[in-house]
Amino acid sequence: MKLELRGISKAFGSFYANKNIDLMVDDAQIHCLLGENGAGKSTLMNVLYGLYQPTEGEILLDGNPVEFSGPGDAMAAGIGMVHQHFMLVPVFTVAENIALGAETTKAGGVLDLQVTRKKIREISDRYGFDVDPDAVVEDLPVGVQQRVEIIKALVREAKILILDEPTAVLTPQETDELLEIMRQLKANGTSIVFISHKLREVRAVSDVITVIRRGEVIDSVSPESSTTELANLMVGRAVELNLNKAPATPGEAVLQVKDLTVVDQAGTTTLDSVNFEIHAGEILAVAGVQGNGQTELTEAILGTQPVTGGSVKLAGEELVGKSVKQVLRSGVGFVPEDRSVHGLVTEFSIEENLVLDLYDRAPFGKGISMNLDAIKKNATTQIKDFDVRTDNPLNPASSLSGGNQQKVVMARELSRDLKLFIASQPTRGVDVGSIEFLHRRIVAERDKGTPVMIVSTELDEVMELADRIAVLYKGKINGIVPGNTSREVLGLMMAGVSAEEAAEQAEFTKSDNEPVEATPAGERNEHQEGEGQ
Amino acid sequence: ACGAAPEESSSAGKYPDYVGCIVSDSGGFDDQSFNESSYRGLKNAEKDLGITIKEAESKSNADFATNLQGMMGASCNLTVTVGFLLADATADAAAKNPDSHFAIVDNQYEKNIDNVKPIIYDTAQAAFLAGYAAAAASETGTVATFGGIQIPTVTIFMDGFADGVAKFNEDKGENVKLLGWDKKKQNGTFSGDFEKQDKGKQITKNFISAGADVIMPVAGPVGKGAGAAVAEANKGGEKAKLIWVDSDGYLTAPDYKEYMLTSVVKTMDKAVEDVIKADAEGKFDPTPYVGTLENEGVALAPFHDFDSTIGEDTKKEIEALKAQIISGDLKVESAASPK
Amino acid sequence: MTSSTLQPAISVLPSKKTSIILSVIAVIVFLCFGLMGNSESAHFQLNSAGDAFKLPELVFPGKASNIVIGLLLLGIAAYSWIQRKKGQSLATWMIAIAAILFVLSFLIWVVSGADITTISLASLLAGAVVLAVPLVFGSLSGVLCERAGVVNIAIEGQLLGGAFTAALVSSLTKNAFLGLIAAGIAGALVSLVLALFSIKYVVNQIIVGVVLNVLVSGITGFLFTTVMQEDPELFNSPVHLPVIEIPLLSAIPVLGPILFKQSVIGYLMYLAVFIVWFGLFKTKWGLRVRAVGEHPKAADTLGIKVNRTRFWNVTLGGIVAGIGGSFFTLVAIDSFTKEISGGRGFIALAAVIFGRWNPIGAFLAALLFGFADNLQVILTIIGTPVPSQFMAMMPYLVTIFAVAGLVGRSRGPAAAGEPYVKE
Amino acid sequence: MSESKTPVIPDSGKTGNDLFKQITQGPGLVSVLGVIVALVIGGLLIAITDEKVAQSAGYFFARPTDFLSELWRAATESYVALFNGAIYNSAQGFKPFLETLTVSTPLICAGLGVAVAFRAGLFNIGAQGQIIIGSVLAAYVGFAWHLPLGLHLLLVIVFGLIGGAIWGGLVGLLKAKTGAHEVILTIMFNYVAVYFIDFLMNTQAFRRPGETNPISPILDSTAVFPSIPGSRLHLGFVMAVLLVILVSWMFKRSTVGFEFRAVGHNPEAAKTAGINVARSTIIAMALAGALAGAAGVAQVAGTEKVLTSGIAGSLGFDAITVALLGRSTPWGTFFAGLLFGAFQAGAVNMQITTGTPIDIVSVVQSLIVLFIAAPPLVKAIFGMNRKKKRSSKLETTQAGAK
Ligand SMILES: Nc1ncnc2c1ncn2[C@@H]1O[C@H](COP(=O)(O)OP(=O)(O)OP(=O)(O)O)[C@@H](O)[C@H]1O
Ligand SMILES: Nc1ncnc2c1ncn2[C@@H]1O[C@H](COP(=O)(O)OP(=O)(O)OP(=O)(O)O)[C@@H](O)[C@H]1O
Ligand SMILES: [Mg+2]
Ligand SMILES: [Mg+2]
Repeated sequence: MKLELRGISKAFGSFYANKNIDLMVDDAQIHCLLGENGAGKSTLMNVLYGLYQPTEGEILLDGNPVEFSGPGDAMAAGIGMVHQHFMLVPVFTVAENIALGAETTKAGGVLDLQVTRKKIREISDRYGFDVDPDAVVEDLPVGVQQRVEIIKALVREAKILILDEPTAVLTPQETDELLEIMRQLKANGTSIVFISHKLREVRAVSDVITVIRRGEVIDSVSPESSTTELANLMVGRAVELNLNKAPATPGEAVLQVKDLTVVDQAGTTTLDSVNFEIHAGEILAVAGVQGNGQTELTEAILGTQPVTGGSVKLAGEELVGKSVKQVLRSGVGFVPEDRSVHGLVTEFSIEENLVLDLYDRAPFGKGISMNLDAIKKNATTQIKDFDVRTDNPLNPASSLSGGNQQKVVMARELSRDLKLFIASQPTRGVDVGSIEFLHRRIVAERDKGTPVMIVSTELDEVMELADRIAVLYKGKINGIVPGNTSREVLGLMMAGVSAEEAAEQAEFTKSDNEPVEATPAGERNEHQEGEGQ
Repeated sequence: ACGAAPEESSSAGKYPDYVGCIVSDSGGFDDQSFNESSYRGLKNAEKDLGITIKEAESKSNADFATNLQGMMGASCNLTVTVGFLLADATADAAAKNPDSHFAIVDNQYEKNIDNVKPIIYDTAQAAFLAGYAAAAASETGTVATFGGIQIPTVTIFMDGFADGVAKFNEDKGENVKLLGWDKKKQNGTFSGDFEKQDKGKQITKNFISAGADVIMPVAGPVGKGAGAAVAEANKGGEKAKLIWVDSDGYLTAPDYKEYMLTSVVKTMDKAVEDVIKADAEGKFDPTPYVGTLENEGVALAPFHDFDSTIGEDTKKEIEALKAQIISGDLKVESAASPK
Repeated sequence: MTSSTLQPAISVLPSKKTSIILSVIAVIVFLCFGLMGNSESAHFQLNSAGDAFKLPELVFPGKASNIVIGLLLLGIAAYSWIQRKKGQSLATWMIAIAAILFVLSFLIWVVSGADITTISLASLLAGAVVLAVPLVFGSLSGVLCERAGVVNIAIEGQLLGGAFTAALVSSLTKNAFLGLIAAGIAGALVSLVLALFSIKYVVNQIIVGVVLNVLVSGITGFLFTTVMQEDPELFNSPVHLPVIEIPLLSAIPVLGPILFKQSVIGYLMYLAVFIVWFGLFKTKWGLRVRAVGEHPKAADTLGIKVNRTRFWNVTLGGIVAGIGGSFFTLVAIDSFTKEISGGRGFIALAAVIFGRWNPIGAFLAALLFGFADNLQVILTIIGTPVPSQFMAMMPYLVTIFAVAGLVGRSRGPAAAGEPYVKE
Repeated sequence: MSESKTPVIPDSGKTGNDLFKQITQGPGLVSVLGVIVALVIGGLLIAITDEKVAQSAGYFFARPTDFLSELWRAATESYVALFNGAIYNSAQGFKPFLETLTVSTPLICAGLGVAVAFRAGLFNIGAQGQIIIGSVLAAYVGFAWHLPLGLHLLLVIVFGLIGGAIWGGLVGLLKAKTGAHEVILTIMFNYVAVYFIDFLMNTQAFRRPGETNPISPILDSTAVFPSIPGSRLHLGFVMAVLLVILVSWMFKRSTVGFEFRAVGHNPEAAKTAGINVARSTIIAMALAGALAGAAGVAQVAGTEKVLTSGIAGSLGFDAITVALLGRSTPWGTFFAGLLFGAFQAGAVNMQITTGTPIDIVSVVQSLIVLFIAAPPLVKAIFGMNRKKKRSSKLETTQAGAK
């Protein structure tokens, strides 16, 4: 189906999130929207999906103007949307989630999930999804949940599919699979609007790229444009994509993790005798498909995850058995993977969030009283330092965009003297401009001599930052390799292949199994020196 | 909405300038118990003597003093307060307003206060007769009683009732059982409050299924629950009877009159009216009024519908017991009796 | 956590809590109820008046039976420790049996030690159900509202409003069924205020609920004094709903009176529990309601009208609770008095949570409460040495024990309490 | 709490217990208008049930002015009486206002208890039980021990606070250790406290010598708050004000308050930031209990001077409304407590002089809370909503997020 947006504007109060936007999506086209955090991409899509009413402008489908009073209308017109934040009911099964809103019933309104299950299997077979209709959604990995979202749209026979940042939480493998699915859908005649901050995949899959800045369309360009061009268009200034970090100068091993084992309440071993060290002044990146123990690893070090066995020594001091507060006090900076759940109290002011784990320490707290002036002063400095975009430090953190929220967490954790810095998914959902900034701060911390541990499912990020890379697979370390190891080797290792075998296989298959087109990251790796091991 | 407009008129009674006031305890004036009876006394005085009345219902203990203070502002000649909970507040108000008169129902001070007349009852005397009657009327050989909350004004009924049953057993060599109250241990069955009528109903059903056929609830409105259970049992073919307390239930709880064996009456309405009358006539006297069988302050109500089913012998025995109690030959004692 | 991608490599031992509780219970039964127990026998009558056939009285010699039960429980406890060593947890039915054995031995212990050593099991259970009726309706209202994402603290007000209106209308019309219908409407009116303020005006749902209770209590109290008390004959003499006996079936001992000898409201209760359960978990309607309560935004993106769904569910909840309230004045008692619901709405609220927001769970929780409450009464009747005030605490202590000891953390509908505001 | 860590990205940081956020901030004018609407509805209720109004309605066509004037009279008379009883009357001057302060003292204390728990994400329905246990301990110290002036009152206060703290803290402990829901626990603990005090009042230790009724001895004169001569206003009011200041300080500038609020809004983030959530829950509930216990102290050492089983009245439940009306802020609670205190003090006078049943006060009080909490409704009633429909909606959702 052909989609046309004409002169769409959307105002929130006096603020225009979209200004006079024109957009044409052709039949069987993958049309990508690029833009900074807060540029107005999601807003535009929500307008298209009937969740928001446009302040001005019109929507045409195959040349006919349409008006949606709600998502129901949009769905009926053949539009499907996979939201940035999944719209799945966690406690429902896959079949229930997919049936919801378009249920087939027997007499008397009694649910007939059989029909839904059949449809799910049909679609799964067609696109090679592996989805169990009776699995409970909250037990599923993110990638599978995403497929459930796509099935949801397909079951409703969407001719136009909106994918809002679908890859932000996916692993590289999952991302590749998704891109493949998108191509298949396109081949079947579905039009796709695709939103992503990851230029590599945008270039790999789109037919047309439209760049949005501050609510306005800046340009439509072809996927042949270079990443730098795209980034500059988005941000409106020249962006330095290559980090060009200096080689690490590792000192002594400061963090020593020995035989760390975690067994969760259900009896599953999520971390199995993990051993590694991080030296002063080096970045160890932990790579792996989500759900292989990364979360448990960081939380076990922090102390929010009970440890079954093993030891974690920081500068010779045992951390296992200590309270979270003691761990933080012994000099650990911790950026959790989900900022809005674990990193921030979104109802608190930015000011308060900037001292969320420092409130009881000098100069902010003394005994049970707090020094509000010190907190205010701290906020002013940090906001300036980290370029947090806000007009008032007393605004609630919820008023910040994702990228700026991340900056707040990062600023807080880097604002004190650290003996160890741990950051999980430090740039998830963050636009290129902010990624650049945050990466520089992480490297700066390394250069101060702090051991740094980065957990990321983003291979680009891992390769960008790491001096050494540890790959987690099913709760075990499947090898620790130098920072310049190639994507292919890492990908294989993440799938459980040992480091040596992976290196061989990668060499062997490199030419005929390219997942996506060659990347600038690959080029960059070449001029990075290998360290460690 | 049509009719003639009334002529402006002011009704003139005997004592239009006399202001009689009442402050309830937290039970309120519709507690089917002493607040209600006392209030009725005041209402009667309004009707019979033409006095002006003012009332203040307390929602909780915190209101007592405030209410009394309010009454002082309303220039009451005599203020009736109901229940021991108001004792301190009443004494306090009496001390601060030596020219006003007070009457307090169901409370006795250790030392009499010059402008407060306590109205108290030796309820156990009448309850004793009820216990005897219940034991005599029981066909199953089991009778029962339960209270609302374990407080003396409640347990005094239960004590008297227990003694009456015991007396019957002793005199007749029978073994009528009493459920719901153990006088010696001062422990038994209570509904826990004066609100949950359905709980009272359930308690009574349990009594009936444990074999009791005469039940005396001492629980204010919760007694109605007992009435409902007894009515239901009778409709189901059982023969259960009820003994009402405070007022003659045959008249005040007519829903259950056909099951009303008798009632243990405390004539608070009369006492209150009498005190007001005396005061209006300028004959206030602070000596405690103790309602007894002798002065008919407490009494066993008529058997009404059951009159014919109670044997003449039994009636005679009850009369005799009453006489003995009045003469002092028979002492009915309860930990809760007035000193 | 996406641990489902991982195979359990080592399995950890199940929690010790169950085994410890079982062991403690077993020891108490064996030592305190058994060895140190009373040697009198405990008699349990199974028959009530009107039963079709007579069942013999169950007689348990106090000491001996409890020693046996104690040994059985010790066995179960030991087995649970063995199972735990093997890394397996005890089957739920074994825990259920242990619980039943414990209750039985407790009953034998108190009854054999009381002044009267006979109790009627039939009336114990029948009474438990009767005491539970308003609780069940109240908790169903809670379930209906909370499943749709609206916290309903106003159950007490709905019950009270239903009781008052039923009494008034039944008195005025001399028709109990009109009273029943009016009670439903009254409950719905209370709900309407809850819905209006919490859904349309986005006022905190807990505030509205708490305040509604006060409001209904005030209005009914005010009207009781100013209207009903003025002429009780006219305004407060409700005609009752008849008790309908199903021939033959109602004569089955123990079960008959509970299941087949009920007022319309009693039958409605069983029906309502089933319908709400079936509706919520088996129908399209229920799927949508639960989606709205768990993730309103997701439901919205699928074209489900979130606030409309909430609105109707809250209203429906009000109707259910209103009918439950009419039980007070149309079945249990012969007239309305102030505060006749006596805090039962709050117990119902507890039953909602205790029953994990499931209609059947809430029903069982309400029954447990009714059981404990009625047992408490019966034990005071047969004469226990425990002071009456402590006996009265029993249902509440049982609930605390059950919730803290057995149930623990419970997860309600994720969006309950959160208004849904659409841009 | 690993089970709640699902891979589904939670929508905008769902915090189910975040009560405070939703408590909206109505501007002054709208609040005043809300009170007026509530008073008008209450007035109508009074008027239509008034006997004379009904009578005059009976001959409405014969003399309609009667009906209208009676209607007006019935409604206003009651409120004038209310005002006379709560604030000022010509006979006593502002003495009634002192009574208002007296009545509001325990309401403020208990309201603070509810508010503190709210801010820590806990719904404390248990103020009733906490007041009871607090007053039991306070009263016992007050009548059974005989100590010098100053020390005695101090110990009465301390024990009252401890009593409440134990009762609240137990709930916190059970919740922290077993995960049981505090709503169930507090409801059940209320009942247990009620029967417990019933039991105590039947024991020799708590009963006045020579008295068969369940009423305690009068507290020693060294154990009660000094009061202003000629009124019931006692020093407990100052205690209440101090507690308001203390709680206010705690939330604004203390680490404990910071922890409570963090846990209240987002326990997961609090845990990650090193805050001991279990400990915070226990302390918050204990503190909430202690504040409710202070209400118990105000009762036994302030106005009542004896212990009876009805000592808590309905304070514990009124406290919830007070805290909610005060938007769970300390000073908000203070003023809400004063408002409710005025209503309760005035209600007495209204009842006595006009015979209006006291229940009308709870009707008006609850209507006020409803209307103040829903500014858009009040605006709609007064036609203030002309075009800014959307912004009013935002106002309600966002205002609390401070
Ligand atoms: N409901 C709303 N009310 C007011 N402003 C809003 C609302 N939703 C979005 N905005 C504003 O609109 C702008 C566009 O937001 P939008 O979510 O469309 O950004 P985006 O391009 O999707 O960003 P991201 O890359 O972070 O997903 C932002 O500045 C945001 O602050
Ligand atoms: N009701 C609202 N009022 C004001 N701003 C809003 C509102 N809802 C969303 N926003 C803003 O819209 C922007 C985009 O919101 P969105 O939910 O897409 O988060 P995001 O920026 O993509 O963050 P993340 O990547 O963490 O999800 C943010 O700046 C957010 O602050
Ligand atoms: Mg977006
Ligand atoms: Mg984003």
